[in-house]
Amino acid sequence: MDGYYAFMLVSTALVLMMTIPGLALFYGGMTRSKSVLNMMMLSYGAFAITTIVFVLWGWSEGWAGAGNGKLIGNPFELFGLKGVSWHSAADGTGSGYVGVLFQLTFAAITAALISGAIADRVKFSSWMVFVPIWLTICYFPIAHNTWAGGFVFKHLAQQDYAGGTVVHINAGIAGGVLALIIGRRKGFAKDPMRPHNLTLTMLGAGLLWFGWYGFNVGSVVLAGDTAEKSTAQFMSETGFTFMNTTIATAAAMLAWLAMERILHGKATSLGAASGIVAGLVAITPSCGAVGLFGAIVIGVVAGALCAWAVGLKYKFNLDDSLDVVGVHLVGGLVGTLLIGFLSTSVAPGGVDGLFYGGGLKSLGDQTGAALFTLVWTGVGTAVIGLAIKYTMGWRITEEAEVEGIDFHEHGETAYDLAPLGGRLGHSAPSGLPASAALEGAK
Amino acid sequence: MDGYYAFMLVSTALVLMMTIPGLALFYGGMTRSKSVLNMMMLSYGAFAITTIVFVLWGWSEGWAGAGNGKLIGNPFELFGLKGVSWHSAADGTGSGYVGVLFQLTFAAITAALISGAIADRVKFSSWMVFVPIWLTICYFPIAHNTWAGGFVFKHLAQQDYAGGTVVHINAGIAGGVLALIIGRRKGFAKDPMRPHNLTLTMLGAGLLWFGWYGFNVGSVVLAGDTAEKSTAQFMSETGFTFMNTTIATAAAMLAWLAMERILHGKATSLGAASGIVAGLVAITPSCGAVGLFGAIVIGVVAGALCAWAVGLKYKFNLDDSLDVVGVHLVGGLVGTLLIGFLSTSVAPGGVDGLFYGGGLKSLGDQTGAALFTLVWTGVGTAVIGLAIKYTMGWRITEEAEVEGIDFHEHGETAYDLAPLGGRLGHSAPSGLPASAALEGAK
Amino acid sequence: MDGYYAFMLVSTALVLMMTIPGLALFYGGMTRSKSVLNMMMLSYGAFAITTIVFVLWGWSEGWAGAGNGKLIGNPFELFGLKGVSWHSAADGTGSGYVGVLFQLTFAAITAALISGAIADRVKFSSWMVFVPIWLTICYFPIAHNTWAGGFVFKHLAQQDYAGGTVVHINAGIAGGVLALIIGRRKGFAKDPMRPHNLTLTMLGAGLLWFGWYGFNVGSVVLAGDTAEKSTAQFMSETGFTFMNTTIATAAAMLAWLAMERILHGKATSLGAASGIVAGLVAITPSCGAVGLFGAIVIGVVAGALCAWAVGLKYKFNLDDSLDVVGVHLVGGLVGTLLIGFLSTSVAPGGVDGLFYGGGLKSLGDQTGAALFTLVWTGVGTAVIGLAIKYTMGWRITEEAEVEGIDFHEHGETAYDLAPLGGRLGHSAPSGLPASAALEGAK
Amino acid sequence: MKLVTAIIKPHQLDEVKEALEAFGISGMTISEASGYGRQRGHSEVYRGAEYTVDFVPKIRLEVIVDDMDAKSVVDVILKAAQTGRIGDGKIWVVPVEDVARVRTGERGTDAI
Amino acid sequence: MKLVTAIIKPHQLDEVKEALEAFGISGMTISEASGYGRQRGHSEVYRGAEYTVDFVPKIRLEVIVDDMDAKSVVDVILKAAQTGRIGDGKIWVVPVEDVARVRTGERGTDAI
Amino acid sequence: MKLVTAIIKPHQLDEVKEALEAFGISGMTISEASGYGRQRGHSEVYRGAEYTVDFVPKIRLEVIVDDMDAKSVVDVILKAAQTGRIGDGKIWVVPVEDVARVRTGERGTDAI
Ligand SMILES: Nc1ncnc2c1ncn2[C@@H]1O[C@H](COP(=O)(O)OP(=O)(O)O)[C@@H](O)[C@H]1O
Ligand SMILES: Nc1ncnc2c1ncn2[C@@H]1O[C@H](COP(=O)(O)OP(=O)(O)O)[C@@H](O)[C@H]1O
Ligand SMILES: Nc1ncnc2c1ncn2[C@@H]1O[C@H](COP(=O)(O)OP(=O)(O)O)[C@@H](O)[C@H]1O
Repeated sequence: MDGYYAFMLVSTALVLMMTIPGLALFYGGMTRSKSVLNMMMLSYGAFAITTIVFVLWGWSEGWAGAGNGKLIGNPFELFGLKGVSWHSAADGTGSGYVGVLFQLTFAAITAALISGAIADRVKFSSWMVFVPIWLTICYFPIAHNTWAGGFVFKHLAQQDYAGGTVVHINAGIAGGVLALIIGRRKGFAKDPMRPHNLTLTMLGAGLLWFGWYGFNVGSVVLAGDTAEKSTAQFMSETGFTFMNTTIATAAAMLAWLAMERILHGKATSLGAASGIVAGLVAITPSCGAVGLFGAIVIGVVAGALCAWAVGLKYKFNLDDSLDVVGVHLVGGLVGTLLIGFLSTSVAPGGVDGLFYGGGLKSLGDQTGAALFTLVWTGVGTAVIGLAIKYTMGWRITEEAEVEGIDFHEHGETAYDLAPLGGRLGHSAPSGLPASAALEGAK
Repeated sequence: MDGYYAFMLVSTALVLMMTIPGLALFYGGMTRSKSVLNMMMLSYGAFAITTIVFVLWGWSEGWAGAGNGKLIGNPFELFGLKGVSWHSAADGTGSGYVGVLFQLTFAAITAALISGAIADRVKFSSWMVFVPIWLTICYFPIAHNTWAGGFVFKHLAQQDYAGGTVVHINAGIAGGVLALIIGRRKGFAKDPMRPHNLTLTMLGAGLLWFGWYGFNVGSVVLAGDTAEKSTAQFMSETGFTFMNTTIATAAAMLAWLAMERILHGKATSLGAASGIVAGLVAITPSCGAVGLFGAIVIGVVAGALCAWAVGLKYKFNLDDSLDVVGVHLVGGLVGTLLIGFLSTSVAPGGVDGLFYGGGLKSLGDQTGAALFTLVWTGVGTAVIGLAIKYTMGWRITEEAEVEGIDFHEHGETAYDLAPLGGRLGHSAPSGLPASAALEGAK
Repeated sequence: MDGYYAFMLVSTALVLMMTIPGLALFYGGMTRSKSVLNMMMLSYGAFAITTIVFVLWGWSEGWAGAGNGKLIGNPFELFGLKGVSWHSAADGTGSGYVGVLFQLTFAAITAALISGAIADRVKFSSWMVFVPIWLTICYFPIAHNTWAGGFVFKHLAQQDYAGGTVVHINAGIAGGVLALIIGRRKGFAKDPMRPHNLTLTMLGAGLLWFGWYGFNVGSVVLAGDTAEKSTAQFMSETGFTFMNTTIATAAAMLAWLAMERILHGKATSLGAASGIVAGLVAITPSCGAVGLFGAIVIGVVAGALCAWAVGLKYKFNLDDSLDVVGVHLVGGLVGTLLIGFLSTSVAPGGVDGLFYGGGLKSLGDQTGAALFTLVWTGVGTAVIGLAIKYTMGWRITEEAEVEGIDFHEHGETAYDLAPLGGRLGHSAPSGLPASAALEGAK
Repeated sequence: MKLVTAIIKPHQLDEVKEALEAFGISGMTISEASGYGRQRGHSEVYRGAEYTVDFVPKIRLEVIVDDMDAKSVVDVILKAAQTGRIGDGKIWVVPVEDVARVRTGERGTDAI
Repeated sequence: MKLVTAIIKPHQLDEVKEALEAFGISGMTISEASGYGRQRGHSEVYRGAEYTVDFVPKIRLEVIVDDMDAKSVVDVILKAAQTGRIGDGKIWVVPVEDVARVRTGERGTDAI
Repeated sequence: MKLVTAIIKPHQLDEVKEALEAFGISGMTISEASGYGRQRGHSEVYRGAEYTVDFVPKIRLEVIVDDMDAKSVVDVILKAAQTGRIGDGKIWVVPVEDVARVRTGERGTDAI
């Protein structure tokens, strides 16, 4: 089983790469040029702080007392990983340092995902305070409930192969709630705030897709009681999840492009990048639950629905800046709920959904788990968000927002492509914000 | 053998990464800034549509009835992967979902490679129609003939370790024929059409090199009859192909740079990136056939010859925009044919070429296989290309071409780096095309 | 053990990816837009030339006669890899082609690292001459002394898990010495020379972090005498090094950001990227020597100290352009020396440092090894640097430097983002240098 | 005819444009510029090195107007561009001897 | 001496340059500009949000000419820049009181 | 009042700016421009295809000055911008009829 183990090492590195630099680029390219560095910093910062928190109490809070049927694990039981074997077990039960690290990268990207909803306007310090608290109150409990045999799983036995509820619905609802609490950017829905560098977004989406094989396929948990059985399970289950991940993503991309063509007349590259992510999100919980046909359906529904959903924020006047709700919440729900219909006992999950004669049980379990996540994290995030709002505050000044958060929060501007090396204010593409720092925009 | 299996999972993800985002960046950086998104979309779109086609009938058409000595497999035999075990076999025979997926990524990148020849001027819809038809008529048959014991292999037993004929000669000739049928861009050989962002091209070339280890090294097919023998073969053969791939690529890069210095006085970064790809292309068929010395020779010849060959298109007045012929066809031929001379029985291929006392047999086999591919795909592509030309048509309007295909086909422009966030037409680097949409360029 | 072997294949590819494109992007983004291609070419060129040298005599000079207690191996013993089995041994002793390739990628990145100290001003040809000589005189001997049971290791038995002395102190001192010999760029410490594209630097840092898991975790050398023991060692040791690498890097990034906030008021993205690299550098030698607590301390010290050290070059008036001394020398020393304090026998290294009751022995060994590297490579680099200076010369002309090394040395400019496709000199962001080629800057 | 050139803060562009439209001006040409004046630039710190930007981004706006409109146009721009803060910019008026509209070939006042 | 300033469509630049050369003009200065006029901008859609660009890219060309050449130069540009489609641009002529060539220090007509 | 416009080499900007400051000029506006003249452009080679840049990057500098300062300002710029090499640039002076400072609304000489 050292092959399985080697794959876990690679998978863990891949999931890290999804956040750093994958997600940072995907998000960064979508912001305006005056905000790209801050956007990337929210991902990088989230990863770093999550690492510390996870090792101290996160692993313990999420995974201590696995199977205890409780809402959380005891954060002190394995504090600082004491008692966790670094002689990683080869049986794939998730114990050992590599198991911890694999989970760590999931927590980090979930936190980073949220940042897309609140682009361009929050203090870096507030973000760095928010992340550890949010993980503690919202992430580790949901992970415990879903993956460590906690309360919800005990009662619902929902299927969430790689994080439909834990990662995507979780980040999606948190993003939506935070965007509501933190408020809209100056100029939202009035000024154009179009992506400043779509090649970065395309690159980011590509790296996300690549890394997602670590995310989904690496999420296999061996249950075989002999080495032979474990090996067999490793081979068959990963083939399955790899196939579903690939085909759903391709289908979602095509569906998003088709939907765009219908709605706006043209299929865009931002749509392709978004469709990729929507498909990956939706197949995350379901890649071990459905067959080929199910995967295609999930991809198509996710791509088309998300393509439509991202327009809603203008209706609700909610500045979910980079569509965390529209892509991760909606996509996560699609994947989580469609399991109830499309799950098949042929797949590794072994459960038949409504369409495969399994009745309503699976749909109920999935819906329950989704609701639990929505409520728990919705409330939790609201509490944290409001607490920060009324203490240290979330927003940079309006002037700083107009001038550019990169310069204001980080003292930098991303690009200096001009012949004179940015010595003219204007030749620094983001020079404006910088200068405005002194002049004060209107 | 779960180690071999883990490596196949990673290799498959790596080859996906070669197209998305590797090739897309490599090509995208070489286009003008008004075309980069479209260029990337041709790769992303090709990958998505190939996924669907491959799972439906591609695998079956290429691999059903392996060893049958026919020109194609029966596309309906394994339609929709029915009958393909997702309990992937550990014996490496290529069956099982992972074998399918690995091959899927090869088909996708081959289609995507073609797009470089027809940059900046074709309708996205025509491309999305072309790809599945081309795969069906040209790719799956060549793959069957070469890798699944089809007609050609039965008679010639050519060596093509990872796709010299199937991928590179195939894409190269298809690109050349399509460029001829579709015609030149307005301003070809008159207007400068220089790369708009060489950092993207360098990044793309780097990712291609990285991913190519999945491509070449992952192409090992285990034939050992016991687990021990399979393991031994896995270890020795991959060490060999990894070494050859590395050294030929380095040699080709240096040779291209030297050639440039001789021809034009300066060694360029575009030359380095191109040399890398030329070397990788040439070592693709041969990495299992030659030894260290052979790999260096192949690298040097490929680098130098391709560096010279990319200039020919101006002589022939053929707008092979990003040199698919000059790099993939020429490089693919170099690698395929030099096997006839440099192949050694010490290598995994086990065949001696002309220089190693094996006589002309190998050279004959290699030449025959190359010719077969050139003719088959040359004719096939011409038929498809002309059929599309006279039905839905290939070209965007001349105005749209001048204005920029990104805006015209996708309603987007790649960059908005200006202080005012692109509100001045001109500060959007690609603003011109956009505006021209209304004014109509001369 | 084919899992271990599969991991080595992937690790080797990952370390290649660290240089191409990782380091090239990290460095390239920090230069001015008129120098980015040259900066990337120094990395790409270094990799290509190292490949040839390594296969010819590098491996032999470094690893032939392992354990002989001498200063170097015999460069002719295994010349051209003759006698090296391509049937890579599965016991992980480093023999076999994959062992060679893994080491090859280390030599290449070490050479490439040096280039950051001499950005924007050296002839590409001089660099391509320097690299093979430097490897021969400075790299292979240090590698032999440290990793192949050479003279130093025999007497000091220092711990250097993945290259604190061999890679980072080595490249750091070489960079410092070269910068001194080659001299300052025109305008150093007077003209602003700020990073031209921080998204590239962030991307590069992200890819470096990702690839570093190949670098550090892949550096496991199996010593288990049975397959079971080897497997157990593989699993436990890699879990350890993976954990330490992750946590030290996160800690270093946070420490750098904190230090910046204290020193300059703002935490920058360049700081985050730099902190990541500083942490990775410091944990490189120590990832197998310390525990969780030690890793955090090493990360914090490296991040904070390097953040401060990068400012020193202005004091010493040394144009170490991209801070190779400040990050790699200082970070390498932090990691190497702190082992003397923080090493614990619980870790794979099995040695107790000062804080764990091991007395001064470890500190002495580490200090000795560091000093040896500093002196050996300091002197060696000075000799090579001066020899080149007084023969072929290092510097491009001052005019060319002002005008831009990309155009001068490579005949290219990196970006052409303008509507008119760079037909106006100024709309090519790097047009200035180009034009100046004819006008001669003052 | 006169050529009115105004150097304004980038963020005032929208207001100035709207004010001119309201006044009845139907065409104008703008470009990016950098200003140097009482308003100073700013500095950024990269790895301990301070980097100063002397010049401040501005928008340069040009309008060709009838002789009689020149004064009012200056007033309109003045009003719309003013924030009262340092760096608000400058306006100047230059005599124009001939004007042509390229599309039609019209000359003089008709061409404005 | 006169300063002829022309706002033209970017794609006409080559023709205008060649026409001026043919006329005997040996020097000129151009810059990027954005125009606002009868010709409207365009809009792009990103994830359902429409984004409008008001201004249209133009080239701003300046030539210093002898008094007597001014009229002909305007004609030359007019002809070369005309496509007949909306947005072709504008030309204006301004009096110049002094000219200097920096390299030589020449003044006046010699400096053109 | 006069408007002095100078087209200079980008690398002379610092010297010109300092010379103007030394002379007592406290404000100016610059922008990027491209020049065409005796100095020719350059060419780059990409995969065997030659690519020619006709235009050479320049800085365009504008200063509004008092009538009496115009001549001296031209001299100051001339001196600071001169390298003696081809492509040094051009300076011209145009009469200005009105000037306004946007922040204060001042008009005429006070507004300079
Ligand atoms: N003499 C001048 N000639 C040309 N432009 C000027 C002149 N003085 C000021 N400017 C322009 O006006 C802008 C604002 O001037 P500044 O002195 O900063 O502010 P204020 O006019 O509000 O005191 C400058 O950035 C510059 O672009
Ligand atoms: N009054 C004006 N002052 C300055 N520039 C103008 C003026 N009117 C038009 N322009 C310039 O001329 C360009 C073309 O004008 P437009 O009204 O769009 O087309 P046309 O002149 O063909 O009717 C504009 O984009 C603008 O740059
Ligand atoms: N007639 C002109 N009108 C406007 N600008 C001009 C004119 N002649 C020259 N220039 C500007 O002056 C610059 C320098 O001119 P050039 O002929 O290259 O060198 P020199 O003046 O040193 O002989 C040109 O690049 C251009 O920007």
